[in-house]
Amino acid sequence: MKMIIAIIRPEKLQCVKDALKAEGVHGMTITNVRGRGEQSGIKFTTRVGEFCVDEIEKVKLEIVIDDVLEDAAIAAIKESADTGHMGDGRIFVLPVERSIKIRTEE
Amino acid sequence: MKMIIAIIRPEKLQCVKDALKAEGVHGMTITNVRGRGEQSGIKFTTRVGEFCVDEIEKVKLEIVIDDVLEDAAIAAIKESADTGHMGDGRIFVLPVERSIKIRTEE
Amino acid sequence: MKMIIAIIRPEKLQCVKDALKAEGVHGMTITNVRGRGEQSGIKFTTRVGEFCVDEIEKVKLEIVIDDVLEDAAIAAIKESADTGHMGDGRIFVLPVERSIKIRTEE
Amino acid sequence: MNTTVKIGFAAIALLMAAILLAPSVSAETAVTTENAGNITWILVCSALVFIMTPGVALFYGGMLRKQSITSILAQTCIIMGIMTVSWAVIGYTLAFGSDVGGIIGNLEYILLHNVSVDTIADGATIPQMEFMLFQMMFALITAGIVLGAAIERIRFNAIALFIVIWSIVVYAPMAHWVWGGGFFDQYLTVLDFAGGTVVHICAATTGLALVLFAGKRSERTMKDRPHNIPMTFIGFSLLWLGWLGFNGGSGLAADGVAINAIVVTMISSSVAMIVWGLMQYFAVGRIGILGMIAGAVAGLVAITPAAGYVGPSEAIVIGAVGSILCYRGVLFMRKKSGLDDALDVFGVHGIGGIWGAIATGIFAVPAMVESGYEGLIYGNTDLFIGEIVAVIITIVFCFAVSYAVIWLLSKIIDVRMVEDEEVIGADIVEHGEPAYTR
Amino acid sequence: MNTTVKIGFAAIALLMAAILLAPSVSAETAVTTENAGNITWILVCSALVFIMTPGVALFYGGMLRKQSITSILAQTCIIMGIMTVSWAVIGYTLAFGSDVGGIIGNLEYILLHNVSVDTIADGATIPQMEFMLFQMMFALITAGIVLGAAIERIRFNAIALFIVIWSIVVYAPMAHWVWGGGFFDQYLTVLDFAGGTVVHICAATTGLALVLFAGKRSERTMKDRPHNIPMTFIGFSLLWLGWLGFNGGSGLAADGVAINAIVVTMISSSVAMIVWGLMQYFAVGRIGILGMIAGAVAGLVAITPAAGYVGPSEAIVIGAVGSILCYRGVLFMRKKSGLDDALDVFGVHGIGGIWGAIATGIFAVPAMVESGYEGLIYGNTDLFIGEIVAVIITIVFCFAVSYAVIWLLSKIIDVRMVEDEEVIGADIVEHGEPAYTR
Amino acid sequence: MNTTVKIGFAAIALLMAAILLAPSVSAETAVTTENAGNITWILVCSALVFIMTPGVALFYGGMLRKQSITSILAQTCIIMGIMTVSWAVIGYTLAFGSDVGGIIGNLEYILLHNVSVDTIADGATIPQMEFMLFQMMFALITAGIVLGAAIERIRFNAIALFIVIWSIVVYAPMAHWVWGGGFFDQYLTVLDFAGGTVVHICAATTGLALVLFAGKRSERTMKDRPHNIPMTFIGFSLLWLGWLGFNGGSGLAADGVAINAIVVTMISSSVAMIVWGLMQYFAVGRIGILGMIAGAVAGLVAITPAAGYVGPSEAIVIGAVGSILCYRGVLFMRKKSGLDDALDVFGVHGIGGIWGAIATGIFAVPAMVESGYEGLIYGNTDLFIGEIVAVIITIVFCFAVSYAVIWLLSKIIDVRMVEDEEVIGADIVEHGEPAYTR
Ligand SMILES: Nc1ncnc2c1ncn2[C@@H]1O[C@H](COP(=O)(O)OP(=O)(O)O)[C@@H](O)[C@H]1O
Ligand SMILES: Nc1ncnc2c1ncn2[C@@H]1O[C@H](COP(=O)(O)OP(=O)(O)O)[C@@H](O)[C@H]1O
Ligand SMILES: Nc1ncnc2c1ncn2[C@@H]1O[C@H](COP(=O)(O)OP(=O)(O)O)[C@@H](O)[C@H]1O
Repeated sequence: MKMIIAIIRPEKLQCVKDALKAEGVHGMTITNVRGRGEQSGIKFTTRVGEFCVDEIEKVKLEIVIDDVLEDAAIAAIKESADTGHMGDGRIFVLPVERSIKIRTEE
Repeated sequence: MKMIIAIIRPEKLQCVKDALKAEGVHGMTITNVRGRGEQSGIKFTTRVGEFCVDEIEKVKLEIVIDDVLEDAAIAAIKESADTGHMGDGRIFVLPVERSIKIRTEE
Repeated sequence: MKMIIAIIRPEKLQCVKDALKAEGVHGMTITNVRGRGEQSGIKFTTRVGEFCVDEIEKVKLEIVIDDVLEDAAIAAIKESADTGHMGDGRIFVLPVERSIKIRTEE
Repeated sequence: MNTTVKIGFAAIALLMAAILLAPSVSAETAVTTENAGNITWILVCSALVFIMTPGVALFYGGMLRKQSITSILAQTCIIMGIMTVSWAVIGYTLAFGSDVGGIIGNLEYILLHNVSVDTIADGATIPQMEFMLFQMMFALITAGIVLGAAIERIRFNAIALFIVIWSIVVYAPMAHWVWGGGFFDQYLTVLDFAGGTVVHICAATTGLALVLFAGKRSERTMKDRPHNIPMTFIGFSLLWLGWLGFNGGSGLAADGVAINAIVVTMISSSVAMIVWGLMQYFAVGRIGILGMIAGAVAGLVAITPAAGYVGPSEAIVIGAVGSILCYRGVLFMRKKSGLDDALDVFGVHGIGGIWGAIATGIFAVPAMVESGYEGLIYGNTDLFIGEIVAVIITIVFCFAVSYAVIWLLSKIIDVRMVEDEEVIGADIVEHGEPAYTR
Repeated sequence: MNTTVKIGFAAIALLMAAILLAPSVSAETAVTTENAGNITWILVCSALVFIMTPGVALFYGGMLRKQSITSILAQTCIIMGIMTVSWAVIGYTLAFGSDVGGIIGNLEYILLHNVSVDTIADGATIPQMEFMLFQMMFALITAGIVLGAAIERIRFNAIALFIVIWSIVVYAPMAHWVWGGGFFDQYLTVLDFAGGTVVHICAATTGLALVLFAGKRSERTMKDRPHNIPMTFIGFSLLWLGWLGFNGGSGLAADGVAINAIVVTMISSSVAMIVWGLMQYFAVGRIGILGMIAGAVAGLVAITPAAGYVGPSEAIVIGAVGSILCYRGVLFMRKKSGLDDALDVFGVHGIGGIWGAIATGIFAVPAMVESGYEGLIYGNTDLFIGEIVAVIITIVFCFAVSYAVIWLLSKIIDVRMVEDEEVIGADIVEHGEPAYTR
Repeated sequence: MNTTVKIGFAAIALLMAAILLAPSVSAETAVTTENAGNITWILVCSALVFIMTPGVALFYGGMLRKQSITSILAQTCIIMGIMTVSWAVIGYTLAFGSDVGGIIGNLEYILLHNVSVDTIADGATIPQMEFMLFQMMFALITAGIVLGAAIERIRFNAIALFIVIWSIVVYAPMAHWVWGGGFFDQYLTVLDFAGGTVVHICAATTGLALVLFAGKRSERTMKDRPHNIPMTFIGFSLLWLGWLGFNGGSGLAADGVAINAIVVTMISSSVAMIVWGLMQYFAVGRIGILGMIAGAVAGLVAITPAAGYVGPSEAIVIGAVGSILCYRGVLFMRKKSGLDDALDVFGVHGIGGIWGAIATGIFAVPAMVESGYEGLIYGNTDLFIGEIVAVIITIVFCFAVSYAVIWLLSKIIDVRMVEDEEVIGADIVEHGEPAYTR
């Protein structure tokens, strides 16, 4: 089992959810986060100087899936979250040792 | 060391905290999240059709503990978070390589 | 690759961000969380008895970095987040299998 | 049907129409600049009472979980619309048209026909249309208070339809009996300055009927704590502000009565707030804002029927006792009653309203009332007994008819939310409008 | 320049000054207690209209994403400051100074010189300075309404400068034409009780001009949903409250006209709210709070120009039709127009204002207007045509001049936010003040 | 004690009672419809000033971190209750009872005995009870302003007890001196139209005393940024609205003075807002909403003592200079003073109030004041000096006595929160009511 952690743009959440559903990936946990990327934020100018906004709103998805679904899920996220602009986000894959359903005995 | 990630119902948070305390598990980090489960949400009907709410409010617990406590902690969570209804949540276990206390040298 | 998860005091966020930047660590994901530590909260007294606040506001940083940067990043966080009081927080290190940039092919 | 019968029916119909629509004739004089002071004051009070309805919605809303706030606001919106239209079309004439048998007003003012705008009847201080407006605002706030009781359970459509019917079969008769020349007026020695019975007891027992009918919320919903204290504070501030006009305007003139009413209103609510805080301090060791607010509202409710008939010293007593009773009332409702009166509507408006009515019967100051209407402490039992009778009739009538209406409605439409809907919350399920983004 | 020319210029200048600054002489009497009623009423109405501007800001703000709420509030703040100062310094005299050629007022009241405070002109009900104050509040709210259209795109500095100029070249002339003795007054048979043209149509078309000039927001910004429904509700409540003074004060006296205006205002908005709710129910299966609020505002806008000239029954029709038209208008603006009128300013205030003006032309009741000003249904076409002409002139003038102003401004300063700024949001980018901590 | 001594004591006591309780006799006439205009206006102004106290709580609350918002609201609640009761029971008579030695009023009006409700004293415009009510609202808002200074440090119970005592030993004497016939009135040439000294300087120096006594907040608390900008905006809007009644009612009649006061209030605040924005723009490159709001409040404070004595042009100067001084004052307090005046109470109300008093001494217009009270620019130094003396006495008195009171209190109860409590926040620690759920 793997945990796929995807950091995406908030406005792309719906697309990504739909794309994952199409791949048969239903379960996921969604968190609102702020992110600083490699560019360390976006720069703006005022009358007296420059300033930088370095915490940008993002959405984090955590998806635990079987190893076999890993590539399909990643592809679906990449596809649906991509805008071609900076700040589109990242996907990380972590190993998961156990996954338990609280309601049942799985 | 393991990280136990538990996604539970918000109204069960207090029970789960108490249950874990009873097992000697004190440290934990709590996050408000939204979750989509295997059923991909709950369906409702209006006069003109059906609609689906697919992001349900959940609470996520992250607990880093020694390997020996893993099973006890999981049992405590299962016990205290179970209502027998859909949406009770999940527990995932991830490996942790290091755990450091900021204040001390541990 | 590793994921460094750091739970710190909200008021230390800026220091930690700066310290990490100084080490060349730019990317990170920030979440507002509540934490219960080893002391299981802080105790207060009222006219009719004691009560305990066991969910304290914290900030969680998730930083995925190359193995070589691990120690430097941890040192930077420890340094900048330390106040010497209880509740300074924790750092956990988890293994990461893959890291993918959504925008590019990395 | 043969012709004779037809003619008979027609004759009866004509006669009824004549009775029901006959405008009451009374001497009137045209509005002049001289009346502008009183006219202004009651317009101001109308505006102040108007703002109480959104106020009570915010007051309630802040104490709900964040999944139900759109719901209470939406219900408040629609009942404002409904009560306004219902009052203008039919409610006002039923309440204030010429009395028919002590029970109801006739239809002379239907759709506000014959309601004079720029003349003032002899003995009156303002044009009738302005009185209608001021009373309209009372209809709004009464319906608004009801909503807090059975919130998070009853569907939006059901509440809307309920209020349509309730405005005609419960509220209008109540207003007629107490203020419109109905049988309270005719047969009882009773005083209700600004609406203890018509507004507070009526709203509270209506709420109770809904709560009883709809049952408790799911455990999973009830556990949550107030989601937005500042919102409750804003609502409370608007309520308090509006109450200055609610009580201050009920004498229908800008005079000493209005001044006194506002002063005692300020005092009663302040004393009640402090007393509630002290009770809380001794019981749980700290003073909470929701407690202080509940106390202040209890004080406002309690002084309402008495505001024109007592002075500052009585106001202190009425506020303090009102606070103590409501405190116990709320505890009882929550812990013992087995009912789920979500936002303490009966505990505060019911108990407070009953106490206020009785307190009027106890304390009414001879110099401030007509002879025969003095309070118990001045040796007159008539008013005291009258108040108790009025309270009992109000409770029985409002409860019974409200229960009947919601029961009947439930035969036609779906009244109750199911548990899944409750848990997700009406904001999303009924309105599709979660109140906040994250 | 030789001396003769200089003298010639001086002479012309003097003559102009004489014309422009000559105070209009009129008989006045000192204020006495007798006037206190009317004076109070219009002060109250000024306060009520005042609160509409923060109200509209909250109403708008709640419907924006949480990255733009400081921005709308900051824009509202500055325009309140600007309109107040501009009106006191120059706007009032341009609008209400003695007419110069039907187009504009002269400068006799510049910086409020010669505006009498404690005397009342013959035939007037209040001192001129109070009239100035009441009108000032109208200037504020008109500018406030504009802001909702092109929000999340136009820079703070640009909006501020735009409003400075607009207050002089658009708002003041409009006020002069309609209320200040300008050419509408002189040449058209037109009635505008409380500002359908000057306030609503003017604000809406100004907004439209800004929207057209600034273009759409980034897709990434537009998608977000309202971030705070209760805030919109609070704003709406303040708007509705204020509107009682807006319409109720426009007769400038506390009399039957004021009472009637408030009653029809309540009725029209309530009917419009219910109608919108029903339309929504049949179209999408549920009733939303934003829908009901939009409906109520539509009803308020629609009744505004007619409030002094129609009774309760007409108000029902005006509100219902206004609601239907605005519902369609909003849908059209959102789906078909290709424009990004962020908060439905044109859909509600534009369509509603136009309907209100026309409705005045249709329904004006003979007994409530001067002869010759009756509505179409009483067989008089003059007013009906006059209203339509007035609407057209207002739209063309406000749109054209507003567009010209923002276009000119864009030559001097940076008007439009770029996409990156839009996405992060003006709260952080322009003001450095995110509205909330988490 | 032997009998002679006892008799002696009794005699003295009787004499004192006679002096203290003797009602001042003055000719009065019954209230009639003619007075309704003025009565209405001051009731309205009372309501407007009433809403300022919740307003200031929201204004403050939005600028705090989200852990302290229940706390400021709870403190505001309780002080509203306390000031109302204290004022009715003892404060009013101490302030407005017959003067005893220039220092304090006697007890003739204790518990509002002898305060007439439906008669008007010769020369007065409203019944005394209404004056009491209007003044009550001033007592509330003054206490409300104090709270912002030492918030997040002083315990709820301590603040409540402090205000109980302060209302008697600081506020009531101040009100007596300035408005109640005390020694300011008797010996100084001083004007304070709506409460520059009594309200703003008094509140600000009281706040300063608390700040000095309680010390700074923990670094960990101070760092946080405003948690809810819209809440501050709502509070500010209510403040501005209320201020129209605060200044507009201070002439106690609906006349030219009231109109002028409101007009200059609008102008001063607007100018001050714009000026603050410009200063900010040139200093930090962008205009923030909290800056504009602070500016507007500075303008409101500055015009307060002068509102009845100057016209629009002076208001522009007073507002602009007030804005500049407060801007510098706030910067000084934050960066240089070493004090932790959490919400700029001294920076805005203190500096603004001082400037307003002095400005009154500079600009008072001869036609608007009694002879001998003209401003410095008209060649009269008396008023200018009188204002400065009044300011100094106010600062010294309020600071010293407030400091003494909190110091004494700290000997009896626990005044200061400890660091752990501060960091978790008073909402949870003191009230057990976090303001929001997540
Ligand atoms: N090393 C990292 N560790 C954790 N999160 C990261 C890391 N790098 C980026 N992120 C997350 O991904 C988001 C997008 O990163 P960014 O570098 O802007 O993406 P891109 O490279 O596609 O422009 C960031 O806002 C942050 O939340
Ligand atoms: N595969 C998954 N990955 C991550 N989170 C999940 C996954 N499946 C479920 N969850 C989380 O667990 C919650 C409960 O899931 P659900 O399937 O409804 O539980 P149950 O199976 O007990 O009914 C979801 O709301 C989501 O937050
Ligand atoms: N075992 C744990 N698992 C997950 N999070 C933890 C654990 N222990 C502590 N934390 C997090 O770290 C924060 C600080 O913990 P605490 O024990 O108070 O730190 P310290 O030991 O430095 O005083 C907690 O609030 C919690 O969020």
